[in-house]
Amino acid sequence: MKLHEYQAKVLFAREGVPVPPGEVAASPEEAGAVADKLGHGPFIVKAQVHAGGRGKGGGIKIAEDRDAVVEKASKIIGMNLVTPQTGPQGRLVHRVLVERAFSIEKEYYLAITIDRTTARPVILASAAGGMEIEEIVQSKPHLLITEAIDPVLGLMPYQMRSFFYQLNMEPALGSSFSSLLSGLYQVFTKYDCSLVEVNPLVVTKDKKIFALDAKVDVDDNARFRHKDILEWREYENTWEEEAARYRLNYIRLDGTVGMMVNGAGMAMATMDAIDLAGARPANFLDVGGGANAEAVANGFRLILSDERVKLVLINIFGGILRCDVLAEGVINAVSELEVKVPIVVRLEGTNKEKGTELLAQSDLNFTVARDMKEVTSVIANSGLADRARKGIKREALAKLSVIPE
Amino acid sequence: MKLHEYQAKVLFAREGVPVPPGEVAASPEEAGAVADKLGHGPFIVKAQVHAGGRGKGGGIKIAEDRDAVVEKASKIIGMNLVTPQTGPQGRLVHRVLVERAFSIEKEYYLAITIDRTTARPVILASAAGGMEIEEIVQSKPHLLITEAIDPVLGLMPYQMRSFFYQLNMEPALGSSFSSLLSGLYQVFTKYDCSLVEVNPLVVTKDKKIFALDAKVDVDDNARFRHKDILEWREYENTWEEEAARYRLNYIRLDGTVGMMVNGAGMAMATMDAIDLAGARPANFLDVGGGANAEAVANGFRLILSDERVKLVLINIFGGILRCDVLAEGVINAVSELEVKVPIVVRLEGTNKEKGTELLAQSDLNFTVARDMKEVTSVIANSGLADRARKGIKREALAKLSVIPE
Amino acid sequence: MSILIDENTRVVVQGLTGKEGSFHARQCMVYGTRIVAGVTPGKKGQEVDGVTVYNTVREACRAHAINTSLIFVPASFAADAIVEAADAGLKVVVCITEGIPVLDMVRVLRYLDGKDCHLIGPNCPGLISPGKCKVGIMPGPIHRPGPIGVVSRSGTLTYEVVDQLTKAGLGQSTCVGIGGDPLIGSTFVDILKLFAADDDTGAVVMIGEIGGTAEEEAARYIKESFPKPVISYIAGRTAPPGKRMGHAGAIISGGQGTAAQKMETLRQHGIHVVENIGEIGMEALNAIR
Amino acid sequence: MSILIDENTRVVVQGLTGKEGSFHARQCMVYGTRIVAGVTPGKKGQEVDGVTVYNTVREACRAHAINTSLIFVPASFAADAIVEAADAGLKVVVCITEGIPVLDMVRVLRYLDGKDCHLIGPNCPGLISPGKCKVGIMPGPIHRPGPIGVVSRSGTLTYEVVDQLTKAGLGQSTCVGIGGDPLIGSTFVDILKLFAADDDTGAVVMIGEIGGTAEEEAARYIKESFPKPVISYIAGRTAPPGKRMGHAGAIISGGQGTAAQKMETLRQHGIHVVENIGEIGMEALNAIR
Repeated sequence: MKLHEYQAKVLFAREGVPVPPGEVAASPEEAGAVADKLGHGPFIVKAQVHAGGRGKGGGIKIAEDRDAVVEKASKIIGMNLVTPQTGPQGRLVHRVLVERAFSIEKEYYLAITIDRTTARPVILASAAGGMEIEEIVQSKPHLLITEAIDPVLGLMPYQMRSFFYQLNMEPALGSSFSSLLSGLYQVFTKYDCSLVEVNPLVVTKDKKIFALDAKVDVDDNARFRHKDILEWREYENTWEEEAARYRLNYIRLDGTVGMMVNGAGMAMATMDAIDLAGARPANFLDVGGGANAEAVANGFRLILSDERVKLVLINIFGGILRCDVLAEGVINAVSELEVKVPIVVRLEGTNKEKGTELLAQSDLNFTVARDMKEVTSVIANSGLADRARKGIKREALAKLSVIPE
Repeated sequence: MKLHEYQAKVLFAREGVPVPPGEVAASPEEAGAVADKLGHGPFIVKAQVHAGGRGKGGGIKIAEDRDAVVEKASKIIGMNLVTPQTGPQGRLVHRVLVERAFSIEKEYYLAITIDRTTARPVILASAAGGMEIEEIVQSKPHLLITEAIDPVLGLMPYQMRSFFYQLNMEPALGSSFSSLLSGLYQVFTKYDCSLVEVNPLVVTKDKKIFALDAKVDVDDNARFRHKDILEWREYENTWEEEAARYRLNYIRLDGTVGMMVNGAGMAMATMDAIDLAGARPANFLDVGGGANAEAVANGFRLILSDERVKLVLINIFGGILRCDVLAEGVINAVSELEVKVPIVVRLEGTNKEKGTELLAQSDLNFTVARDMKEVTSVIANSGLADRARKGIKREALAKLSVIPE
Repeated sequence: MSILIDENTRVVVQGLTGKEGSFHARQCMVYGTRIVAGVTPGKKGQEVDGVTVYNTVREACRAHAINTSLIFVPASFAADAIVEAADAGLKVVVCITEGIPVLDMVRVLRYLDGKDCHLIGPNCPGLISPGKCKVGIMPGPIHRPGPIGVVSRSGTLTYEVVDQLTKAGLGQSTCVGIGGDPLIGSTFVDILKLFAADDDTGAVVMIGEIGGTAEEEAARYIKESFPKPVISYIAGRTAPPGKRMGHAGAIISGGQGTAAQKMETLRQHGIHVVENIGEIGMEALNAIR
Repeated sequence: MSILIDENTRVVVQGLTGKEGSFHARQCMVYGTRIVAGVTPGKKGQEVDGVTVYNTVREACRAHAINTSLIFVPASFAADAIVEAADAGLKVVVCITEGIPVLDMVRVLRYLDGKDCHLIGPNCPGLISPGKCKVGIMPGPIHRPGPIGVVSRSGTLTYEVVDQLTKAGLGQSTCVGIGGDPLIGSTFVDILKLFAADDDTGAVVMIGEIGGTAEEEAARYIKESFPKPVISYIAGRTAPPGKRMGHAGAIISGGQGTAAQKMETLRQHGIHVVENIGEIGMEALNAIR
């Protein structure tokens, strides 16, 4: 679960990490009131959306005084912010964070995440602040400093000193840097974060340290420990949220083949197979390794409500769940809905034959693929394949039921 | 640093460990006021001294009502409480803890300490409550349950369940037992304890769990982290406290040979040597491995103010500190004071000869022992040896300076 | 032989009285696995399909000879269950549970460091030595005994691959689903080392996916010291760029976590990479011949 | 040979700029020890007796070849200093500091578990391989090169013993003060194992004291597999019963921590126990002949 900058900064402040004075506002009026509270300017007005590169898209503005804050806020709130990370569709801005602006002397990068290889939290820092971590790694790898944290010990003073001296900070900043870093680590562990990123961390001209930006991802698996933070979640009415309500793992993609698969790895492999056939998936949809008839029905409804979908591919490896039960679920779901696109079904596993028979006997228009090879052939010959197909032969079509083109 | 029961129970309450309602009182009147606050009886009035077995010595009394509380408190406060653990001299009682008394259904033993062998905190529990741990180990070792705590994990739920099921507690008590046990572990780690002991832990007839008694030792080395707890320390004007003021490690013993040694191991070896010679040390006094002239002088003064001392033995292995400097320190200290008992000095290490010469040349009455063998002989022949000497020969005396007998 | 589990495997099921636990324990028993005890706190003395339930793993171990645990407890209790099993001295611990917080796993894996205990999972289908023993939730009938070791980060995708192998006439020595979480007990390399020492395993099929650098580490190990043929498949070639957080983690280990990079690394290290999942059975057959 | 330190030892002193650190570093250099760097946070670039000071151990290790650390930092920072040295890859870490909280040591020792690092101490005089290298605070001149390994929980008492050995004509291979705290890095058994493998060590003098069960564990190890003669002394036979807490700790390990019990256990395991500290030099000489 990604937190907004203003939410992340609430956690920072709780754990003693210094952030610039400021508050969130949902309207230009509220933004003005925040400016009043903060006193004198200059101020900074920052769009609160889940995407980096906000400055480039016009989502971050300096405002000299209260009136400027109101003006900038009225432009930003309600805008569709497009940044390199939002994609072309952009993101609607609901809120801005209004903060006091400072004269910056130096910018740093600082982040905490989990390193899979060592299975430990790792702290990354660089004096090349303001750049994305990917850029730092590519252009200035020698400036990236890392420390893995042993869970036996937690963050140790010597590790904080190691960052401090390698970042070449002024000696007088030692204790405020330590309390900032240990505060961030505290945030990371206390709130089960998968990422805490401060970019930039700044030293101001008057020698103060601030987390100027703040990005926090909370581990979705640890939600049960953080009910309070869960309440901060803002629903954006996306397909993904709709799917999550049915405990389906859905990601919207840009193709035309609606697909439903059980198991994330199998779903990815199916996407890859669709691609190999020269077409593109409209979505990733994992109904779960132990999918039942209800999950299948819900997933089916979700896909069919997407008007971009020109063909539905159901690829289920039955496993423990019997294929005949699954086939019934699919038949029921299709019967309920007015289905105008072709449906390709591939069932494998226990009672495969019985399931396939049920599909064939139904008066619905299913195309049955017997294995993954056939799935690829069917897609390749569906008319949705708009790119070169890698070694998928048209002849395979002959073996299959007729597909409307 | 040992805490009183009432202090330990303050820490327990802070961490959510249930303790009986009650408060400490320094006078019978205060005790009565506590009874008023608690409402109805019966009450229990408990002497607050650093010693176990208080009940046997008359330091714990049941009081049916307020008047009885005042009466019992007036008897206990100011009494010299003698228990199997205080020694014959007993301990003066300054305060009592007044608590509501409960009908007990079952008593348990529970403790947390450090196991040297595994280098981990270990939790000990037994359904044989009310007995001392030594008794449990001797008479009912099969009833002792232990769990070592891995610092990577802390106390895990499965370990708490392990205690709970092995102690055969009623299922309904599960969650209150868990919060009690995790609270105790929290006390142990948060306050750097070397011991947390609850004996007995009780289940009352109305199915409540309480820490009925509480014993907490805080690691002296961790004092710097617990300034607040340090303020609870009560000074008792002992020799040990006096010595601690000069950073000397002193323990009062019951013999007649006052001894001053540098290094704890060496001091113990010297005590053993005195014992081998048939005499008994009046004290253990370690002036520190890196003893300087000032520490030696302070130690000397402390020993001489003990009128039981009939002979002073100074045994210093100079190490880094030169023997001549030490000899000067001793000479100065002796000159300042009116010394009526013989002084035996053994110096070893750097500049030993020069140090010995200085002692010999002073007009003070030193006996110089050249090595540990001579130390033993001198003591054996000092007239203070009142027990059989193990193989220490009188003849050795001939080699030594004359000792007044 | 086979690795980790065989005819001598004796299993305790943690969470046996739950819906999933009892269902899959029964399936394992039907396959022939010796489930000898169950553990559910507070349910001591109950029986599930003739299997006695205990309050703690240690208690179960005192009453029965047990060397393996199969865990179905909910995510919030799963870390505790894993440690309980390891602390009781079990050598193989299989955790099916999905959704364990990653910081719980940080501590669990640190705890297991240097301990003589193989953790499989979490968030995995478990493992099976066909014809001998099944400790997991995979459908038994698609498996056949044979010379192929299978190791995979995926669930149903593994069934797909195994099914193709079986249909191609390639039976399996042991199939291990190591799990899809960022932090797991046994890695590709850990399992490959066991396959290296297993006489019954002649070749290995390795199924990876996007994220992390486990496949790259496996590639290096295979090139340096794995003595048997390896056929691999990486899922997620067309997946949209993952969460950035995954990146930051992978960057540290010097990778990006993309399928393209993994496939390239595998090929560079001389490992056969299958592109079309539909062909993996036949390609394996050809590669091994 | 000799154990842990010798002519190839190259030392960083953590806390070099402090009073104790600078004094004892100088003494070590006078003895011939190669002190190549110092560490005091914030004092980078300073020099102490010609030795350059760095901010961190890793920084010092980048600038110099270092394999050993000698720690003099205050108790509240000492656990951090130990871990810093071990994390920098140093194989021998000697911590003189007295008064480290025991729960700090619990974590440090768990951290060091399985790491290729010998921690000596804390609260110890350090160690010396006479004629080769001294990494500690003991007086150098009382030592002589020779065949006796000395291992001791005590400080000045070790000097006493070494002095007697030297006077009896028994030189030492290495003398190790393992420290007097309840939790220490290297135990008697750890050091005995090194002496067992050291050709230059012909016999060992072991100095124990009341508290814990380290001597009992050493006795069992010696009887089972230590191939050289051991002469022992236990201090504290007449000490009044210790703090009860010490008892509870010792009880877990099945002992009482008394000197009498230790001496009896040692004798039962065939180890020569000296009763009179004044005789240990001569008794060692007789026992070894």
